[in-house]
Amino acid sequence: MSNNILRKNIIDLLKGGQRIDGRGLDDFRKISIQTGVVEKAEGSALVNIGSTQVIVGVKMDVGEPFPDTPGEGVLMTGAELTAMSNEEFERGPPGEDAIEIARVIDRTIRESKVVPVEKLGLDDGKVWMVFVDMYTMNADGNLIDAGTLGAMAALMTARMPKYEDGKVIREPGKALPVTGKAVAATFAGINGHILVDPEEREESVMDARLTIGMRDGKIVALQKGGNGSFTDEQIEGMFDRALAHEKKLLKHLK
Amino acid sequence: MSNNILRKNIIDLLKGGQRIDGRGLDDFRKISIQTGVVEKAEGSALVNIGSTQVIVGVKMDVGEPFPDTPGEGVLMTGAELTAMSNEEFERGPPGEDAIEIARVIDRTIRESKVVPVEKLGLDDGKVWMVFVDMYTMNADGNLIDAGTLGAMAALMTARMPKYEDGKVIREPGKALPVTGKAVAATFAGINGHILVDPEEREESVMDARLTIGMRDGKIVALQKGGNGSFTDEQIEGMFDRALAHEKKLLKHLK
Amino acid sequence: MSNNILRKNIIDLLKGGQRIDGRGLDDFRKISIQTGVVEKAEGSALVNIGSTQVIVGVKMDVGEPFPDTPGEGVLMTGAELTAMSNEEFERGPPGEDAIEIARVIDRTIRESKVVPVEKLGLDDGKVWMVFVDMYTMNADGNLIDAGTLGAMAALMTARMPKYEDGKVIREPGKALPVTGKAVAATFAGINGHILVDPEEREESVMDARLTIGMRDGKIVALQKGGNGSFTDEQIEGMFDRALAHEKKLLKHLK
Amino acid sequence: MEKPEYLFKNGKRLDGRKLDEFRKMKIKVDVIDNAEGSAEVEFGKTRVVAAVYGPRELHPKHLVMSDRALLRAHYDMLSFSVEDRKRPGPGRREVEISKVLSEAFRSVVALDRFPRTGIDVFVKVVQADASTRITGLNAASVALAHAGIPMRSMVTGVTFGKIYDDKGKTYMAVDVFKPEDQWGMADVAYAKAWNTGEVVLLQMDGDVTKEEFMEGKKMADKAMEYVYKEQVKALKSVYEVE
Amino acid sequence: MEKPEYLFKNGKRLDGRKLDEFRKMKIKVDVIDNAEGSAEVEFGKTRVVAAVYGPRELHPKHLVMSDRALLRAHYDMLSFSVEDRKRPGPGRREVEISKVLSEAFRSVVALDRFPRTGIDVFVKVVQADASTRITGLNAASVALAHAGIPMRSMVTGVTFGKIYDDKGKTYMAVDVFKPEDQWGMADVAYAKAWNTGEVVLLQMDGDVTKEEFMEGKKMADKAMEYVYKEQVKALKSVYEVE
Amino acid sequence: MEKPEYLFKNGKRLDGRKLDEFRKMKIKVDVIDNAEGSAEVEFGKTRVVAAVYGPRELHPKHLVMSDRALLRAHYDMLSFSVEDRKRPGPGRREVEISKVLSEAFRSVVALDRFPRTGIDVFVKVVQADASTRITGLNAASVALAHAGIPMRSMVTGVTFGKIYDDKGKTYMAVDVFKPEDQWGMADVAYAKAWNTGEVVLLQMDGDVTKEEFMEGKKMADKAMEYVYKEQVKALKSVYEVE
Repeated sequence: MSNNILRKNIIDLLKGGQRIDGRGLDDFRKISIQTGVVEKAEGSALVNIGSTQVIVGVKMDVGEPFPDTPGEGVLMTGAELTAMSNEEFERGPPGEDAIEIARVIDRTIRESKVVPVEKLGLDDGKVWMVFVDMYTMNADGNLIDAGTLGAMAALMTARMPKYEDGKVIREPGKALPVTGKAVAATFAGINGHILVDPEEREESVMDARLTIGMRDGKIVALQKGGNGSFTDEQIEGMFDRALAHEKKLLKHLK
Repeated sequence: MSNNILRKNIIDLLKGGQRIDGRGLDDFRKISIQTGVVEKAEGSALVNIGSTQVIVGVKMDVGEPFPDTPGEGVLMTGAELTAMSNEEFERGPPGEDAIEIARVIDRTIRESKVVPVEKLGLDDGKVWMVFVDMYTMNADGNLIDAGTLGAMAALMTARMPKYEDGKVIREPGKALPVTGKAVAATFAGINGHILVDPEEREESVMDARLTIGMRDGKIVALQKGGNGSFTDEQIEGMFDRALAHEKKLLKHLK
Repeated sequence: MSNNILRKNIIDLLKGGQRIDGRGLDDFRKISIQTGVVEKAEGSALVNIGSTQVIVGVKMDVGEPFPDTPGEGVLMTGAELTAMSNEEFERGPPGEDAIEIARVIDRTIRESKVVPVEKLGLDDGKVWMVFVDMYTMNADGNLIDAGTLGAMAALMTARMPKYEDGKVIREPGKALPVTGKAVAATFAGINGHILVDPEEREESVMDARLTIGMRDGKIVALQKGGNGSFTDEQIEGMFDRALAHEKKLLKHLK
Repeated sequence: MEKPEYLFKNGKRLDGRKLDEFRKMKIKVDVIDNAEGSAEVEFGKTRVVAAVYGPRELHPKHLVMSDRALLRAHYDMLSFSVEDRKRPGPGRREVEISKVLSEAFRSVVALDRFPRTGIDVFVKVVQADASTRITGLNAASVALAHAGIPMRSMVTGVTFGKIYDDKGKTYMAVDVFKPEDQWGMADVAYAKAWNTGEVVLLQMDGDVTKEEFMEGKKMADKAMEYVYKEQVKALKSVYEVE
Repeated sequence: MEKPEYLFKNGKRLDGRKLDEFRKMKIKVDVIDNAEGSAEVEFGKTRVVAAVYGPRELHPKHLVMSDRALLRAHYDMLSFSVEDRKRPGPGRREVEISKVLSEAFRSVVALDRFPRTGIDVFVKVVQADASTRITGLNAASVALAHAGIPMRSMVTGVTFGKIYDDKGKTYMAVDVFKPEDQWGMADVAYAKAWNTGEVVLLQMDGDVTKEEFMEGKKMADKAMEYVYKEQVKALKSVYEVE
Repeated sequence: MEKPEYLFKNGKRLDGRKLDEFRKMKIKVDVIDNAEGSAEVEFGKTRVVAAVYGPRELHPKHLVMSDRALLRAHYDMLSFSVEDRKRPGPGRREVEISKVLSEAFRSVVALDRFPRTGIDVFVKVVQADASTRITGLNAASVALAHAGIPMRSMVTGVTFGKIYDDKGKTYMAVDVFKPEDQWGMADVAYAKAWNTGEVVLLQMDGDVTKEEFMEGKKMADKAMEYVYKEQVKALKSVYEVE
């Protein structure tokens, strides 16, 4: 189906308040999260939102702090849109989509301060590096919200390695300190309609996208994407809807 | 205008001793240099030669010396032929033209020994790294001479950061030691005519190019470029003309 | 000659027990090895197998051990299929063929334990890094066996630099410890015929390839290559033939 | 630099500005001879140059679209535009900013008028004192207009943030500069298509309530008019001269 | 971890297995919705997912072959599938394994039925406890069948190795796991086209006599039947459901 | 190595040569079977191999020129050709040298006879003891002739430098070797199209007066004849044999 026809079909449905998979405009697809799925990882989670599936893992290592934040741990978030997970994705180094997704997930985790990096310093001046890597297993839209849930779940269940005499000992030690929970809700704008948790067909025809990262009823990150635009009213509406979703999303994080 | 017609026009003019923009064969275009144009840089300069404009900045950092020159600072010169500055330039990592230009500028600065690298060692065995980076803002020929003037002006006005307890403190400290002034003069050979400071149209049809780096009436660097050649007489002639230009170029360096 | 015609010709000859260059199925081409060909290298060898020529050099440096093998030296093997050595080879970073060849050579050297890496630690916790690099000079098939002979010969004649006060002194010191000799024999399968030491024309039409790395009558490495397959009987047959070749190959290593 | 005790005190920000006050702003048009359009914009010490090339042939071929032009923004920083030297070449941050800048212009520029071509918008940060992407967006907008490329509207942006005083009270403030970017509690990049009021760029890092955000956005909407007028003034000046 | 005193004692390997015993094996088909075919295989703690796309248009064009499809396997490991984080992106090891996996399938898949196309087989190691390439090969084989791509035979692989007991005596053992891979004296990856018995993949690191190798190979050939049956069973289960 | 007290004393350079004396030179033609033309040149311990392929199809296509061939020289060093291992692959230095070598041949080779093709000249430094680019140029020149590619002239190069004695007096000297390259006051790479005397390559690092340069150049021009004759001799020997 060409993109133009798909867009027309989707818009026709939206005019009647319907989505292509039968959901309401403010409905997420079914979410499930499974943690501890990779024993070798310090923490891991497999997240499904509808048929979108991502796996997120946390690995920790010891390294040098950034010069301007001595004594603070370093949090790094990566994302690979694997060619395995969608016909459209290509092999090779991360493209602009993967980079944006990783940086938006990173932004919500980082700005929500759920990982107290100031507690991740070590006695010898070194610090813990926390690598959070997401891989798409099946990509069917809304990778940011899935990745954010996965990152959060992996961090919350991560157990730190030990560090003795300048060496990392890979035995699960105490839990990684995590002081709260952050989630993200992403909306697509299609011909004036605003719908949450777009699946891939919706993303392929949307005008614009807004991701809202949240913690404790506050907004910690925003990212508008897509070639189109939003009105002031639409943005305010998405804030209200996102904050209502926050509670529901948090239920999936234990 | 095709390159062949342009070349024919330029040669016809040269037969009458004229250049396409009205200059004489031994005339540089108007030169202006403005220093301190980027406060965040340790030193900086904006150089115009006619409508060619380049910006050069100096940043300093502390690092390890090369193993064969302990105690000596490290001078690194880079050049980016920005896609912004000329329709023909492409984005991406430096190509052979950018690399050659950077290396020829580097050669004049380095071989003239105007920066006494042996004074850039630090007590703890580390040394100052001096990064000189040129960016083209508008590229209309003779980027090497413009870049050399810019590098020289940026170095001469650079103020070193401080270094305390193994940390670089980014407050302007004492002046970077600079013990002399080096300049370069570039000539183009077009069908047997030799002209200084080629503009872009001249470069696009030239047979060969010779850059002569100088300090104190001596030659410190040479680089022949282009697919053509020079005669022995032409080379000797360019030496004489270059050394005469040296004094004029130096006037622009305060 | 198209590949199909070449393949047909080669198979027709093989049916009569003959090879395209007149050899028997179990004959290596003429082998010669010259060591000490590059004075600047710690060890070096130029190997000819027929008109295949490769040069292998050993350089040593001091570096950090791998975290899981403290006190052990590090052996690294690289291979460049130079564009100079064959019309079909392209410039650029190593492709999958070069990577496979380097890794198979590495496997024979490493698994045969001829270089006792545990003796290459240094008092200050650092270790010797041994870089073995192969370059093809003229590529006419069977690069793995040639490279393995070259690596072995270069290692056996390598003299270590000195290491004093944390500095590498590039004067030939004592011999690199080498405790044995490993060699490899490579077979090609073409339409059911198995022939040793394939030249390039044979490789271009072969179904599959098996490299057998050996030390002291034992098998230390195996690598099947090519899009085709071998039968169980063919594999057992190649083992017997390879072990018979081992002795002959060893004669070329002094 | 240590975290300061306050970013706002006695009605003044660290550089003396009021909450809704802009840094000194300068817009210069036609700063790069070779480009079809160009502009330099300064917001205080932040200085960004933008240049436009195209519509022109597009490489590589597989990017060509039969029904419109591909507009791409390319954001980068000079290595010496920041305190610690930036390694030359775009990193992940630059890739992301280039993407959001590209997207900010695509619904505004009449791309369907130039099928099968490319329009390149180069954005180089000459000196960085926060708000570089928005300064670059404002420069790019002027450069596109200067290049004579048809747009439904000028695109105009401002940043706003959340800062604190010595009592711990917080305030929204427009046009964030470096210490506010580094130590403030939120940092928003925000841009609109002026004629229609559509939001074409929106990014935030930080921690705000919806109400705080809306308050800052209101200030920003007002400040945007000032920026827009400066953009128009700069463009007019060049067309009067030409 | 220090080298253990033995890898085999009292008839048992470190994880309690006998020499010819497989780790617990699981095969799941159809694990990736978007792929034409997919499978997840577990050999003990080693877990690998494979997905097949194609036959489809092939890029870049210069790889296109007029008489058949180009089949390429792409092996990679998740960064957190191993003890020490693996840097994302394929390194030299991954390039080599991708090559031998590609070659293992090329004589078995009916590539001449799909001229000018590409068939991509993605193999991602989710968790690594040795034998990852063979686990991936078995998964890829099932995924190709699940994708309905015609093959002369299922491709089936096992690993075998050489381990030692506390007296220094050595033994051949099938389905190598991590300590045996790391501390054992040999490690063989071995795969056949099941229907014809042709060896399509063979790699070894180590130190064995010909006799030892042959003994291990015999055990492996027997073990292969078990793996093959599991492959078939998994495929059947999915076709019965569908 | 410490800077030596002198590079010249009692009429002798550190390796015993006079100022205008060449190191032992060897030229071997036809050293790479697969190439259309090839040569190995030794200047003392500096040893360089050059090989020529083409005229042949040129990739990528956008480099093709409708009126002539594209000649490209590709200079590189073996990793073990120098004291400290060189990382494999061309760096900035190699890119620059490849460019000046390419340019040295482009006006001499009859490129217009082979439109739309590429001619590749590979130059590999096997052992480096200074003057590697000029040694490579001399090898490339012979390799091009050996490949039967029509040239207006042989291209011939020498290096010269400025060295000092124990009294601090300076001298010009031809065919620079490592200590003179490293410690001398100037280092010139210089090449001509022999038949016409045109200068096709000229690079210098150092510090010389015009007069010193001219003096060195005069010595070099004389030395060049020697190199040229060796080039011709080597070529003749191969054609007599063939």
